[in-house]
Amino acid sequence: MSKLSYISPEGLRIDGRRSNEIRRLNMRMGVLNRADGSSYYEQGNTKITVAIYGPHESTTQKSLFDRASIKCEFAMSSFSTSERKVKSRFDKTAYETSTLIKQAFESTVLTHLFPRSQIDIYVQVLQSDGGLKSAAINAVTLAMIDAGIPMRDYVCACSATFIEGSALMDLNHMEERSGGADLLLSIHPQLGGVISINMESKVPQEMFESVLDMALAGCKKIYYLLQEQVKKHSKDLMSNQLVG
Amino acid sequence: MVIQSLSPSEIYFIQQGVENNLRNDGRTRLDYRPFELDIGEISHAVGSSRIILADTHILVGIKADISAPDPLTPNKGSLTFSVDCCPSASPEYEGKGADYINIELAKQLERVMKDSNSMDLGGLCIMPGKYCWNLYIDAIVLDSGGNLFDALSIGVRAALANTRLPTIRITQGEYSTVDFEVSDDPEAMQSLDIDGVPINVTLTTIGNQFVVDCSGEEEQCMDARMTIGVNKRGNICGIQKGGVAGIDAHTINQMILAAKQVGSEILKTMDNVLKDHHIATK
Amino acid sequence: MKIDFRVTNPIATSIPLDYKIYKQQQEQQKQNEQQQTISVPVTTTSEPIKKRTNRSEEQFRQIFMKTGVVSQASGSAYIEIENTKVICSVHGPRASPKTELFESAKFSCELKFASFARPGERIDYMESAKEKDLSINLRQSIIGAIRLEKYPKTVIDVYVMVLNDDGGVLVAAITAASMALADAGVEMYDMVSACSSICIRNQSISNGSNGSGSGNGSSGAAPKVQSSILLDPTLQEEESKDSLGCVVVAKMPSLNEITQIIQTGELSYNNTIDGIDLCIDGCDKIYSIMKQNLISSLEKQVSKKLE
Amino acid sequence: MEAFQKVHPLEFYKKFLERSVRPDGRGLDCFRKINISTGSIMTTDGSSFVKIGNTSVIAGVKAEVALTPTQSDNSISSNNNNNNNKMFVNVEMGPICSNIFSSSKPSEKAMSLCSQLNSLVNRLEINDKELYFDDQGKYSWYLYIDLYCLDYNGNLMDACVLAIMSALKNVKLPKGIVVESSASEAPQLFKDTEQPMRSLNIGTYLIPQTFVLLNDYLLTDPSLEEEKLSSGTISITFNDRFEICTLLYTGITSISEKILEQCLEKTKKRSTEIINLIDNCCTTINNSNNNNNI
Amino acid sequence: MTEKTTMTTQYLSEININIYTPSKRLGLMHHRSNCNINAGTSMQDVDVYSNKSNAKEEEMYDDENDPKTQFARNLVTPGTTISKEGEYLKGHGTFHHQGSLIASVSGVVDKVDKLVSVRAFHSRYQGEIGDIIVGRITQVAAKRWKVDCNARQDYILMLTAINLPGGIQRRRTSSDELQMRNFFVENDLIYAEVQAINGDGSVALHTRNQRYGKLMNGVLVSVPPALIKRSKQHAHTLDCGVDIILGVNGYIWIADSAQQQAQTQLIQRHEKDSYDQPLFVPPQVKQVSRESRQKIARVRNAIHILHTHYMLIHTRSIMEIYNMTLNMPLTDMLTPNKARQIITAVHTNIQERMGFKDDNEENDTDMISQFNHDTEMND
Repeated sequence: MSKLSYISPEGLRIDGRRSNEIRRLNMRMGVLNRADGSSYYEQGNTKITVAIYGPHESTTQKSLFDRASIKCEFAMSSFSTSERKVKSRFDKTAYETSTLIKQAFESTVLTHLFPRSQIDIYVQVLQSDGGLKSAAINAVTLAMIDAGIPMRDYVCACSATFIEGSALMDLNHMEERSGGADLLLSIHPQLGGVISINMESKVPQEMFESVLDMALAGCKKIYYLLQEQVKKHSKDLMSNQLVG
Repeated sequence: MVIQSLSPSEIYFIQQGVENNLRNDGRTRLDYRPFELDIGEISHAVGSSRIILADTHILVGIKADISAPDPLTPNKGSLTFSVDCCPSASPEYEGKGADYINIELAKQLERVMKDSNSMDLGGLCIMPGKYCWNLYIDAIVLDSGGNLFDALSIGVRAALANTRLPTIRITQGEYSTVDFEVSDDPEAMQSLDIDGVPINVTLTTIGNQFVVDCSGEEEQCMDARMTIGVNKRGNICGIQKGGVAGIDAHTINQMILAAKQVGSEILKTMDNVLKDHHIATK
Repeated sequence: MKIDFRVTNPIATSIPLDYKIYKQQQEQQKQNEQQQTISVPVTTTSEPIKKRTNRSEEQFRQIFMKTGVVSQASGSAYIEIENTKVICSVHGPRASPKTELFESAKFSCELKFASFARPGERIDYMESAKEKDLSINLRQSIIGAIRLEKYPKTVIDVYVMVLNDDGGVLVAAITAASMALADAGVEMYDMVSACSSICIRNQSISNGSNGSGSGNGSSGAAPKVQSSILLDPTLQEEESKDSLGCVVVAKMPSLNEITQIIQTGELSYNNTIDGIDLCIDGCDKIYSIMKQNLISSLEKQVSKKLE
Repeated sequence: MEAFQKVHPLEFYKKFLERSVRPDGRGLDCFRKINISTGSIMTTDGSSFVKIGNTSVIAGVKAEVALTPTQSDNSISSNNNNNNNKMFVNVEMGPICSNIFSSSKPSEKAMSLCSQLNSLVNRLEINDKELYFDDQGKYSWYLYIDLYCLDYNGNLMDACVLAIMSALKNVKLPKGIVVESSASEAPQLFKDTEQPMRSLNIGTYLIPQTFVLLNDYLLTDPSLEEEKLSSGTISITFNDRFEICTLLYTGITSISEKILEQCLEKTKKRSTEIINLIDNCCTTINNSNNNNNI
Repeated sequence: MTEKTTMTTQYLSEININIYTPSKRLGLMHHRSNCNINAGTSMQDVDVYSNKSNAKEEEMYDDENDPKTQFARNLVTPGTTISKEGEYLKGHGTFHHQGSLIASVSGVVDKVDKLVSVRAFHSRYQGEIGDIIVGRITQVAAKRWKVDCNARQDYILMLTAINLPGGIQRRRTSSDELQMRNFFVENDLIYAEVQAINGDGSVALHTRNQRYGKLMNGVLVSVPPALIKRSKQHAHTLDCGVDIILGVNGYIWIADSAQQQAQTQLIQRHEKDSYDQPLFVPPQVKQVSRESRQKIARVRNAIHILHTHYMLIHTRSIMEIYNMTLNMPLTDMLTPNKARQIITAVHTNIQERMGFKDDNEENDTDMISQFNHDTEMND
């Protein structure tokens, strides 16, 4: 591939964003009728819908006697990527993302309140333009809140990388394929705890600090937007009752 | 909530309701629930549509690529259908659960849309024998509230209406190689003629009456189901019966007549909606 | 993943075409050589329908049936409709591996084509969508006739193998399956007989454009095409370009209930209804043949036991 | 009587074997009724249906054309030597023939049988000229032999070998025409349907025979029950010059040469009978022969 | 059979199909969605947020007296700390973390002197002793039935907790255990009360009362439990002649009152004398006339409209919509924009009534005052 410069001299990226900006977010809650909680999450061109069933009677035997068990399934629709490839739900990347989501929410949801019950999370990717893992985690957070499942705090995730000497936030597909260091950070914004850090490629020590800070700032920004959306959604719900 | 399974008395109540032509939600036997249709929502796809029929929520995306045509039909493009009931529709579709339903839905669509040569596949051919368009029509069932067959076919027809294929110019290169350029300016887009594309009308027998567009709970007390493809010219483009019970010959003729009637009604209303969408998105 | 032990040929092989047809196409191409700028490679175009020599439009092909052909199966049947040969074996109500209680038996069907079954290139082994679709339709047609609640917590498996496909595969499979179930002694409301019919556009009237003729957008008006309805089509008739549409009907004759209707292709309302009526009385005829065969097979088995 | 057979099958059999007779009335050395019919499948170039007692197998041969591998390819091709594997055998034992097989995973019996038959089929001395598509031999025929077991009641090996022999005898190959069209496109291959079809003459006959050891009695042509109770199976295939093509022994107990000698003798004795069996089934060669004695 | 032919041909003519643009716009297509802040080209990012990246606990900037802000102050989302010191008691939807009380669900904060709890909008039902609920039997286990009540896990109905037919009181023998199936079978609907909540969170129900038991010949509608207001009486007979049971767990049962009375009398007569034979309900008792079916359908659609617009469901709100749509054909209530018109009309009615303040509501509080905490608690 010809040496595509990821950052133009004035500091703008390929899609016109500056290095510390996230893609446009567009979210809705309560999209599906039959699910207990559902959300539609759009970050740039990555579009995801999440449905949550639960906590309900656990069907399989692996129900835990003292807390709820969380099951997650991640599926990509065949028209999600540019070239059409039928991806079954059982390939490696799908499993990897679903376990990541499962672990993130096992530490967040107050599962001890529902012994011997089960929470099912179903993530469906409608269109993918990079940043799938972080978008999925944010979408599941919204769906959990819509389902009224008690949680310690939001789970906000953001990806960051280090290309051509500067740290960039919230990567799209092309930046992800650029081969730079790809870091995914998910945190509890208010309690301040870090839930998971995934970094695949090697990065010098000092660079790591700046990439981490960029990811942290990204998560905070996303948290602010998520909260904004939840408040707006709650106000809509209550508006009928309030105005009376 | 797990798929509602009904108690015998509820099933009896619904059957009585269908008997004197007043269903639980007030509809008569041949009434369709109001549904919402939106087209052109997925930017990656050449054509897409979204249909919400009460609780059923389906998203259809069409992608296209160019390849050598099937040697048996050198001057025709190809259509491939695939349906994916994702578990968000109901926990039952998790893991392998949805395989049979997906195949049945996809095969029914193929039988109605493809075998009845409703689409002029010749239009999809760029150069007979050498290059033609292959359309991959993928549907996702996000939420299932009964009557998947009809909603799917309406969604696919709307998505086909919304399809815009870049025009291709063929230039005769030297020593008989052929090169062609893809022009992607939005104006010179080639759209498909969906006039002949049929839609499904599913009639379900409950007791000894038959109903159209049955909801999730009515499907629980279904004896038999007949899905009939109808196109604008009033021809029958594909019939498939489902469900356990049998149907006697006389009812079948009536069902086909009713399907023709309801089908043409839906097609008429659908085409005006597509026209305004077309004007809106111009 | 299925480990594929099959012995495969590294060199890609293909089927030689018929020289006679090739010669005719060469002459035809020479006449209209001028307009044709890009040469169209010679392909196997399906020839128009040959008039039926041995039987009239409403007549069946010659049918041969035999039950009890597979000793290991609890019930089996072999059926030959002229050149369509199908063998079916039923592994009767047997314990189901799954433990949870279900009051009625689970019924599963599987249909497979032998790799030499169809003309043309050998089908390599793979679970094709066509086979799955036929299995679903087969199960749909038969399940209505079996008294499933008589066999709680059991599984009834029907396996059908198509040895030679010359049209009407689903019809042969349904008839063979219901004969095999009867042979296995499974309680049934009635045997299911099936029949197929096809609607052909008569050559003389058709205005040459394939597809549904001239009906352009005039909703409701059937295309002005003279068509006739043939019973029990062969593969050549089914796949010819003159065929407008095909109807398969499966029926329980004594209860007069239709358990399955499949119609493909684009037919006007009257053609569809005529096709269905033709199939319905076709089913009754086949039903009587099935009964005779079943009785004669049972007699043979009883007499063999007495010796 | 059935109860005793079900509860103690081995003693039940011992009682019979002492009087050198089998429960179904056959002697130790006599065979089940064999009948072979050919040409029943229209869409194949050659087919056969073999029924030994209750075991029945159907074989179909499809011939396809491709470039003849030149000498250079020949050297690297795998061990089987003559007519550099132009014939490919596949065996399918689906749930049709008995409930012990499932449609998903192929059974080991089918796999072992498939490899044995593949090596066996290359023992037939069919010289390359027979399989030439056109006169210069630039293209040649490749035969795909597919065997489907329709009823598994023991002694499948014999049934398969007989099925292959009769199917190959029934093969009809048309005369080939190669049309060299314009330089760029590959030459097109046609079959000349006017000229009569020529059949394949096969160098030798394969005479299969399977024995079973049941507590030191030697039984020929075992049924499924006998196979299950046996402690070892011996299967031998001769060609018509009594050279041994394959000799297989699988079993838990070891066997002495004496028993092997016995088996070889018995097979020799019976070979003439099998040869004319294969011949007379193929002499009634007429395409419309679809006798239905399945 | 002839009756059927006339039926179908007669109304084939007036089939009306109506298609709308979706009310819940997903806005998948980027630039056309109208809900984002500044409409720009799809790739241009919303940078209005970037400079607020260090938003601390931001203040509510609305003015004080507008009821919306007064309510908005109570709105919390998971993770927001409700009180720093720790003198409050932890109720539902909250948890302690390093001494401060933090909300775990997004909803409205209810402070009752020391007890703080947060009520979520959508959430599964949490059983409390004495709650009247409608449930569906999912499984017949040893000496108990498992009942699905839209709750976190299936509730348990013990064999000992039901009335034996004929009202006799005796210990349950093993023969009762064998005939459990002729009391309740899978998928049966029952009307029961929460008896006890055990230590491990599982909840026991009981039907030890003449009114409770199996529900037959009616329609079930399920709504989020938060929409059902907890009140003393849950089984009502609406003045339009329809019986309705507002289960606290969100399952609502609708049936025709005349038919239900005839049915209960028949069951009582059966209980008295022939309680050993199985109960047989003759068809004419099961019969529901067409008019009552229309009433039931109208009530069902009214509840559906209240549910989609997330309004509290109780007898008065249902009857409000019922009377308003009397002249409207039933199918119109299903169409989204007609439903919106009905809701706005309902709002204007309440507005006027609120303005006069003349009505002396019976103990059933009207919708607005319901939100100041003191009245709701003493319900």
